[in-house]
Amino acid sequence: MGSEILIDPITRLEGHGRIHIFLDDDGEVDRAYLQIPELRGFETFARGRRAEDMPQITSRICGVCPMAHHMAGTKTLDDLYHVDPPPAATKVREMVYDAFMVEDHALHFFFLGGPDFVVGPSAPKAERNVLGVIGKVGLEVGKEVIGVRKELRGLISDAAGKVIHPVFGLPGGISQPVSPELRDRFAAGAARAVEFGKFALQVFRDVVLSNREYVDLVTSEAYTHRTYYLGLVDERNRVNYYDGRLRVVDPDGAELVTFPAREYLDHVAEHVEPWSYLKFCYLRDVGWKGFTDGVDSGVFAVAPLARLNASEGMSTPVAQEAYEELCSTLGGKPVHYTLATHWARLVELVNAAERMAELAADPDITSPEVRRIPTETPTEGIGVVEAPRGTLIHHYATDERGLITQANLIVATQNNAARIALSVDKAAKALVHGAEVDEALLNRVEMAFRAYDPCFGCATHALPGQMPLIVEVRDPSGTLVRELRRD
Amino acid sequence: MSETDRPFEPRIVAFFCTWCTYTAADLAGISRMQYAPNVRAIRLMCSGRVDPQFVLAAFRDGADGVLIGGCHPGDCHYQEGNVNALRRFELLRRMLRDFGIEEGRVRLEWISAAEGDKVQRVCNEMTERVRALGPLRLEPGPRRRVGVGVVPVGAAEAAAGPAAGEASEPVGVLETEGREAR
Amino acid sequence: MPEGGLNPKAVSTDGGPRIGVYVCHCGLNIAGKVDVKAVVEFAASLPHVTVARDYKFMCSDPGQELIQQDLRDGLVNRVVVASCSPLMHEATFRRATAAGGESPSHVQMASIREHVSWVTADGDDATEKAKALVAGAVRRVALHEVLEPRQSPVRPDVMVVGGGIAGIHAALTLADAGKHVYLVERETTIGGHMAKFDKTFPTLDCAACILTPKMSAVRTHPNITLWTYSDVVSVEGYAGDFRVRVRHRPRYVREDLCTGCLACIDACVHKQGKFEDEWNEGLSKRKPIYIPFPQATPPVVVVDREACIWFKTGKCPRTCVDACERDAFDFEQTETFDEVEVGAIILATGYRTFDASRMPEYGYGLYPNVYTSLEVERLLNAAGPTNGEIVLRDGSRPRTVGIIHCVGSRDAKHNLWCSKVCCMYSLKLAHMVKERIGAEVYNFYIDMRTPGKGYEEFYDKVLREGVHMVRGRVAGVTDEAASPEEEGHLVIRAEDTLIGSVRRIPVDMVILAVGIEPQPDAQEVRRLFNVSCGSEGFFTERHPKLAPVSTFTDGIFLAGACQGPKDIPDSVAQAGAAAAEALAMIDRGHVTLESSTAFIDDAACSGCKTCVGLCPFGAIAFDEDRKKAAVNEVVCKGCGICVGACPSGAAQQHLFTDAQILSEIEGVLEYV
Amino acid sequence: MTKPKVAFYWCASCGGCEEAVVDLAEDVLAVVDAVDIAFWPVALDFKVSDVEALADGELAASFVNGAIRTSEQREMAELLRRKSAVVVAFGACAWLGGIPGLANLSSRESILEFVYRGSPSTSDGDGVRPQEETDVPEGRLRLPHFDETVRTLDQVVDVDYYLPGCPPPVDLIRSAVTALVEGRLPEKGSVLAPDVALCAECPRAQTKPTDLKVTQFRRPHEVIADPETCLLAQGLVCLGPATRSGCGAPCTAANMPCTGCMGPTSRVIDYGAKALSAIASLVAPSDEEAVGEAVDRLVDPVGTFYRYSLPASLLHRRVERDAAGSRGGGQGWARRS
Repeated sequence: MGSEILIDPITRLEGHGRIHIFLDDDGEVDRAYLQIPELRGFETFARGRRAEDMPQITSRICGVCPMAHHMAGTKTLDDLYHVDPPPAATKVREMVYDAFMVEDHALHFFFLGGPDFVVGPSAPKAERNVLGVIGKVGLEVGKEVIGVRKELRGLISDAAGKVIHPVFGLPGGISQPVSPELRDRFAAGAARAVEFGKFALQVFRDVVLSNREYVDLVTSEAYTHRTYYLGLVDERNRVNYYDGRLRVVDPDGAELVTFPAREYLDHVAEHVEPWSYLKFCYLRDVGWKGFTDGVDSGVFAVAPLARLNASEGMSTPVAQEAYEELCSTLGGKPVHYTLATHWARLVELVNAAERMAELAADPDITSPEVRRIPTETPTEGIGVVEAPRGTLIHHYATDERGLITQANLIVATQNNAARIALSVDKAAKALVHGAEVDEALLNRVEMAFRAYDPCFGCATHALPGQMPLIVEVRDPSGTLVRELRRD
Repeated sequence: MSETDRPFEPRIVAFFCTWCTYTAADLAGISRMQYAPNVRAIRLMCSGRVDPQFVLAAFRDGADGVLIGGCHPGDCHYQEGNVNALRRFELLRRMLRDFGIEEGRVRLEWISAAEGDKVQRVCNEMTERVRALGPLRLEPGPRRRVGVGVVPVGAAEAAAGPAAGEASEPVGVLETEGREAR
Repeated sequence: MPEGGLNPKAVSTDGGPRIGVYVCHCGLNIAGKVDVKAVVEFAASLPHVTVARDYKFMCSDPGQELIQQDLRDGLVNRVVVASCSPLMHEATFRRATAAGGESPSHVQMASIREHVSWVTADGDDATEKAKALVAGAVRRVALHEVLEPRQSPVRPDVMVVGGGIAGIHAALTLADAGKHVYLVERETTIGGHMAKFDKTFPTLDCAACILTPKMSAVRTHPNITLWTYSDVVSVEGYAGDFRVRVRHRPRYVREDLCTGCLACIDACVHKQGKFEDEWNEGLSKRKPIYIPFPQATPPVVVVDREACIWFKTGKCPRTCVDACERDAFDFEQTETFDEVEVGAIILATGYRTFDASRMPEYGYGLYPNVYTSLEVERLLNAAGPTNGEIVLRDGSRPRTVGIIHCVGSRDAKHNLWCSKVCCMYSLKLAHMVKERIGAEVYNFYIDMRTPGKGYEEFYDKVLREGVHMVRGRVAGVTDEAASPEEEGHLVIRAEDTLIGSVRRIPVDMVILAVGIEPQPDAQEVRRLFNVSCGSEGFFTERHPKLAPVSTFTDGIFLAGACQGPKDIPDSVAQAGAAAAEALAMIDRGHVTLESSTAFIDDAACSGCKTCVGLCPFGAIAFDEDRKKAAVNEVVCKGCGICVGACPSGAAQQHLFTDAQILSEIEGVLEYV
Repeated sequence: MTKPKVAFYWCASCGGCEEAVVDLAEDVLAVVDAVDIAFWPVALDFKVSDVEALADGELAASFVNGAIRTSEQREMAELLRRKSAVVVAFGACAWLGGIPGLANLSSRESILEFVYRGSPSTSDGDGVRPQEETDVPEGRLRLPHFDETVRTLDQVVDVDYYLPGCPPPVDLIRSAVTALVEGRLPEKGSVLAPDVALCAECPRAQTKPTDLKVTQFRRPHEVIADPETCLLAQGLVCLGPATRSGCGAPCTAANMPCTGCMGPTSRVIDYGAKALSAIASLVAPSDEEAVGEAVDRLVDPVGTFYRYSLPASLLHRRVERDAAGSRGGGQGWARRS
């Protein structure tokens, strides 16, 4: 058999992944596998817990997007207890959630994924991090990145109790109303976030779009897949992160189906491979045809770019403008260029900021009526939100005392898993030739999925951890011809 | 003792209040009532002193069962210490069940100072029940101690707390009949 | 230890623990079962153990000397004694250790007699268990803190509850010693059961002649405050400092004015008695205003509110009031209360007699001529309903009398115990009946129990007087005649175990020798004073032999039949003993406080208040300014309820800290 | 003077602890000034090889978050222990096992069974399961084994200090790092937080009656809690009395009960047992039946009282009673010889 390259792990993402590249005798990539080597089993130990604790327990699936799990869990409790929160509760939840989208997207663009572009895919790795970004765009900008996140996370803490692992979600509402004083601070924070979003878009234009090399990279075949796209949309088919119906478009942009989260089992299924703990989601309507794209394959994508593709636009002006610019620049919807996800992320950042401002201005937002006490016996509930990294579905069943008997979780990166695997294989095949593998090349392979901002911690509900990355290149006889450590 | 070289003998730790159950155990002795040697009684002033930590610590340290004995309701020397014991026990019992520990391994009994025979009966019953259940196979592992992190399993002097390490070697003076010989 | 996990006092003042283990043979009580040598060798191998010895009797002087010598030689600074129960000798070995110059709190006992050698069949098992208990004690004592015994002063006054012969004697003894005594009696007069008797066995001297002088002595004694028709409603505090609240029920006659002239009784609109006279066991009637008996103390009349026309209708000329020269009447009287502080309390609450109607086979309540012994005592009493005449309810004199012993006593269906006095008073009654009216007397007994000075002699005397003795339990009493000669008589059916046949004996009068029982409210009283009692209801003494008049609650002592059946001499003797114990405590001037009190690490207390409400004695105070809870170690009784509940481990208990108990747990499991 | 070298590393955790470090915000830059971060995979591309290259004990301190469930995690913990003068267990998972420690209530098998067969969205009913070794046409793929039981950091390596919280409060992180930089470290084994329970800093504490008795416990979704009154006094199970302070009581401030993420004080060896004892002591009824009914309302006691500390508890995990072995005498493994 041929030689192997093992990329283990991938850095600057939450969670834990491993790429296994097999070379044939000619040194060409035979196949690249993305393996997720961990598993946690939150669903299993959720059994027997008190349903009302699930928003706090599941938020521990991921400390980077705890609000997404907390909110999905809370919405699931509404459904479980058959109780509709008062309007103020729903609006506060969405406002807080938008604040979270902004700061999380900012984190990814400037700390995790962005450095690949802002600093450059070939830049020395010691610079490909937030400090490098600060070096490139200036300390003031760096301070603003940190400052905006700090302000927004402060607001989230005050409204939700804690920013990392919020506590305010309860079936039928939230634990406390928003005071007028806090509302004003949300309004101010939103205004600052909008400006920051505009600025971030400008950074992207200046640094990426004005750079021929980058644009070619973004639009190169190595990073392109023609798949289905899934996202949450409002009644006007605009992108929404907190609530709505799930819409699927095909590789040509035509609507395949739109359905409420309660019907997710009819449309989304998980495929198991023996070589990864991560399950691969696909569309039941189309079916599992293996790791391939195209209209006949049930493989689909979620997350920012997918949300834009699955929608018919943004709900706010500045974002809508940016959305149109993105579509026209990249040749119209659906946009199949994986790396464009970074751009889409900034479009969403502005959108969330604008939406946050709208809600902060809503007269209901400071109403003391933020709870309805459940009166019905809990049975089964399903809740959905758009996590920064894509569609997130919680599904619980309980006994009559409200103790969990079954829990099922489908998280963003699982939805993306099959497409990410495609990206890795394709990128490897396009970029790796023979045993001569260098740093930058490996980084470009990593970029193929870092763009998704994948959270394998979430995906496997696994215990994330960082592994040293080792590339061993062996000749067909299996003897080591070269070792590259990219710990 | 390693129980590989002998048939399983349950070890049961008992927490007896000094006024009723411990006194009843004395009465059982005075009355020469024979019962299973498997129960090792620890004397407390009141069953209300029993901290659920004690029960878990006993299991962690190798007990197969834990028995708590107090005065009958209304008879507590401290008015309602035994009621507090009951409140904790009822919740602890339920929690241990969720831990997969059989109900037969923990027991709360009201035994008055006059009921030496009940001490005999309860100790025998409990020993047989736990014998039937077999050894409590807790996953081995260290245990946390008061004020310090974890101490390796079986570090004897660890329990000596602050004095640990200053232990003087036992000189083991073994004089029969003490100094009378002199 | 980081962050004060353990009681800071846990380390002995002179460095690490050096533990001496002393294994007692207790003759053969322990050594006969436990391999003492093996236990000693095992003990010597335990951490911090510097000395391990065994000895025949550790509690003996030479045994204690062993310990003290090792302490003096500096070989040990902590002591483990493996012997009998700590309830037996812990105090002994604490004293010995203190005498050896070490803190008395540096002692721990392992009960390898009561808990091991006496209850374990197999010797090897016993030895193994003994090792485990010793290991637990060794692990624990290594952490014992230095505790200096704490003392609190003792108030000089004493309360005696119950005005029977025991209470009277105790009160007088203390008063004569110069202590002020509060004597509380719930009836309208003191005297108790003894005051109802005519004569006392075996000397046959008249009860009134020996009792009434003591009763009046009580009334006139400058050091005695006598509260009759009163009862204790609450007791707070602790040995040396009890606060007792006493309720006085209204007599509607002022005690300080009434002279006991009894003019009011004659003047009552009721011309003669109409209400059951409790004092005479219902054998006579009294008026709504009455005095139990002429020598009642105090000699103050009382108005029966239930019976008095004035109270019932508000319409009554109240001739009684007019008759009173002292204007002693006060129909507005209500309950009043006194609260007194005393150093010690003596319980002399007495007994009740067995309710004969619980044994219907004996026909009490069914046949008018079946009497209880107490009723007959009243009949015989010159001050009784018949002025000492033995007549049946129809006024006739019985020619044959049957006395049935052990009624309610030594009976699996009722009371298992022997009431101790029935045989003797039955003989007394037999003698007096024969003496007074020359009737034929049959005594039906199971065993004749006459231990005591002059008792057996009295039995002989009665036998010689020709009283018939039938040995056997009586099956029943009936009025159904089986033969002409039984007609018109009560027939006692009994198996005569001496001649081995069932006999039917016709009699005119049956006397049931009812046994002694605890007072019906013994349980309430026990809780009120926080003493314990056996399952039957008699108060439990601290030790049946070594502390017969003490209770488990310091400062509270027992006298008389409330502790168990007693005759008069025993009651008086015990009352004297109780008085002496109280005197000793008062004259010492202080009591040693509970050593195992709870304490709260102030720095560690979060002010969560979990402990405050849990304390049954209100010993934990919460400081609202500092937001901390603190234990009043004088009030604390050392149960440790608060410690078991304290969620952050800030509350601990001296000699029962978490660390000590956890170490003992590990000790009893670690090695064997 | 040369800046002290420090490392941040995550084992079995959610990444929240890393976020908490990032939340030092501007202070991140200050920290970067004060210390020399030798290793921080989540944010910086430094390498394990750099760590291996260090002399033993050259790292002034390693902050390790997350519990331990795989061999890789154990090896990293051991490596950092070797290279560090001081190892700090960072956060509830490293100290006590944390929420992932609740996995000790399930067997590894039951987890695999549900995820790859039982789950309603899993299509392949044919029981395909991830294998530790799989032969694919191109060669062989391996997956690491994951352990039956979640362990705390100090159950696998020696730990010098503990930072409590899920995640640790920013102030505590700051003062810990400062203490490290200034060399003002307390006694080994210390938890770097106040050693007093949460009530000390909860503004509601003063409204708690001194003689509180609860006749009926309530669950958070069953009652709209008064924003000022002690939550226990409202019948809610708040674990503040058993839990360390230092977090500033954000949960009770948000009108939700404390669930105990800050762990026990130094005087407690089993958080859950102590919390249980305190809560049970509030039960109002006295007779057996009524007490039973009252505590029956305290559903899921293990999940409630050991939410963050199951692996650190005296029992460590649920006792799995496989038919074989557990019954017969002989090889009991709780025994010591």
